[in-house]
Amino acid sequence: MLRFANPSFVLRFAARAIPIFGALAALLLAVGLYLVFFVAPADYQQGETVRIMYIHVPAAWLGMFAYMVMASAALGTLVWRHPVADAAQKSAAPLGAMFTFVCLVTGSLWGKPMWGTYWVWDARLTSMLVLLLIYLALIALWNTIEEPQRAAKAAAVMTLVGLVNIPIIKFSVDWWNTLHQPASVFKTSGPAIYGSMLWPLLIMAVGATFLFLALHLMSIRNEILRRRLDRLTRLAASANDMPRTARFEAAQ
Amino acid sequence: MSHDHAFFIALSYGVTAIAVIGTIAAIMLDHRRLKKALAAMGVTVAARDDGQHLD
Amino acid sequence: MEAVDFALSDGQALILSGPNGAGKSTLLRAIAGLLPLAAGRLTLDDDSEEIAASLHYIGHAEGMKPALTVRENLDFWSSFLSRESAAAALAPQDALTAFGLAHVIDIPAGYLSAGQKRRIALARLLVAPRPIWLLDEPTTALDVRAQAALAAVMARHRAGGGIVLAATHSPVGLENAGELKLGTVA
Amino acid sequence: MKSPLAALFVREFAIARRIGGGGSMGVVFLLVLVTIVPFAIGPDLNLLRRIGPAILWIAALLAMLLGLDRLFQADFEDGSLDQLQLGATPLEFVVFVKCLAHWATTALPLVVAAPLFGVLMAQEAASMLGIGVSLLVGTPALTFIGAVGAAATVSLRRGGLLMALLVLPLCVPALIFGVSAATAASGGTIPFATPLAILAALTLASGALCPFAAAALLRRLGE
Repeated sequence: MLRFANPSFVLRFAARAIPIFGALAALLLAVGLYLVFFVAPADYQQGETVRIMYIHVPAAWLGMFAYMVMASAALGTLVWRHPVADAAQKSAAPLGAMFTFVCLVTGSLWGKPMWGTYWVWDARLTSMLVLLLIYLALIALWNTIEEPQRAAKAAAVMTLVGLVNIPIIKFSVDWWNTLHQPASVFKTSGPAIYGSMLWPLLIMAVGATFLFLALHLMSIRNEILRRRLDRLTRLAASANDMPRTARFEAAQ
Repeated sequence: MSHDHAFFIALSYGVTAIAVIGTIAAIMLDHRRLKKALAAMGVTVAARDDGQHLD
Repeated sequence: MEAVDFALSDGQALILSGPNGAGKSTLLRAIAGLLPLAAGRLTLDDDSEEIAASLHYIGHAEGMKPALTVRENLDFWSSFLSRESAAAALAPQDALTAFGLAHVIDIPAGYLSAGQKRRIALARLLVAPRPIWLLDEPTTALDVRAQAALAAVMARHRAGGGIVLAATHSPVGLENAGELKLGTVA
Repeated sequence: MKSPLAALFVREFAIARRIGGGGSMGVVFLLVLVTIVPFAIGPDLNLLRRIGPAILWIAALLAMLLGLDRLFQADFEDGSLDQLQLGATPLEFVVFVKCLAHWATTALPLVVAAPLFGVLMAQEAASMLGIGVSLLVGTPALTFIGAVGAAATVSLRRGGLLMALLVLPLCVPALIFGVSAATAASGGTIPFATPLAILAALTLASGALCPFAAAALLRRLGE
């Protein structure tokens, strides 16, 4: 496991793993989409819009999966303090935010035909909205603290504090929802999932997971390069007699 | 497939596609820019910097 | 601060010396127009230009934005402080070369050491030229080579008819300069 | 060679974009405020629809104040403020351009985001448009008034809270006419144009007067 602490090893591993994950993601998503549109039955109650479930649910899972990845990277930062964990943590946040955002938008569009409006403060969607806020706050934290080590440590602690709070938030939002809404008109826990619907959903979910892993590795690679560029720029600045002028557009 | 159902399905998949492709593009552009900046500083990207591997 | 009186003509220099807290910085800031003058007058005999237009004040803080690159900082100050009447302004590249810092021009100012930031603040003198220089502790954080560069720049400025007022308590490399000792009244 | 004020605008814009992700911090803050209101009030859509414009306006006002206390503080700390006073351009114009740059980087994203967040408050398209237009017209007033507060508290170590206390009462007129314009957009007795016109007047007046007050506060700031 320690070999992963070496950025150069990670760069080489990423160079091999990214194409594989990317290809797997593309293949699975293609098969999944085919199944979703040509094989899976419409729902007797909702009709065709149930097909939105096949991206809404995987996006929700990925939103939470990304947080778990970020939290474990946060542990890596706090316990082993190696920079690849910082990179993994920092690059997981935007991806998690993207999947959570997709989950919210597709959830809102899926609900529109039934609710009549784009947004009802439904318990699960509201919890995902709070998760998105946590992601955006962590991204803002990364953008504000310039010094990499300090930013990583602050984000790590906040991520773990967030991890502890997510179940509490989920519970309190559910309680808040039932408190104000005696019987929710239509529980969007989704229709009962039959075998014929389950397979496309699982394929889409696994495909999305590989997509996340590929994007995550690509982002980690970028973070390693960014930190290396940052270090070389500082070296170039302090070395008084630089052979070549160092060109550096703000890569932040 | 009643008309508005198709609209919402298309919109959902459209937004998802834009978000995913946008993210992929952003990451790849960032990668290209970083490699260009590193190259400008005379460092090959895959250069093994064993010296400070725990940068 | 007790009565202070001095006159300077082209090419001359004056060193304000004295212990810390003797009012060196206060006097410089008052001359620069950053502090109100309790009493007394500040006159410029060539009255074609009002005083503020012919002064360039370099204080302790160097006025550089860490997020911007050195070039962007200097470009901004040359545009903001530029005077049509002033002598030809140097490009950031040349101004930095005079202080041996040409290689940091495209690096964010936040990446630089205190000594380098000091030299970039001084480079502003060349990017936005003004006849009279007011320098507050110009040699802080400068190594010997940088101090020599500063001395050369000041000498060239005075040779061109410029005036230098430096508040400092360490030697600053100004030959045959007048000295105004500011001491607290016994 | 750019004119001094153009150079200043470009510099302020570049700094805002590079640190803290430009206006995105304000937009996220707006989203947080809009999200927590229903948690307090309850998810009743009819209630939220009625108070939507008010909540969005208050959230935008607070988001604007968020970035304002650093308007002059950063320049004060790194010595730029001294040089800004010694340039050829009067300090009043410098303050005006800094306010413009802050408005462009902080308020414009809010003007775009607030109507979209109206979805969370069950707002109709007309009401969203009303909110957007009223914010577009009203936020400059908030920036100019806030600049005076920022100038007053520039040398204080933690002046942000004090600045908000100073500025919020002065922003009440803009808030009143802003919210009434936003609510008038989705029907109601008051025509949309009337409060909007008064709001525009507030913006123009504050744009003309506040730079002088702020400049007076900043000029000859004793060490």
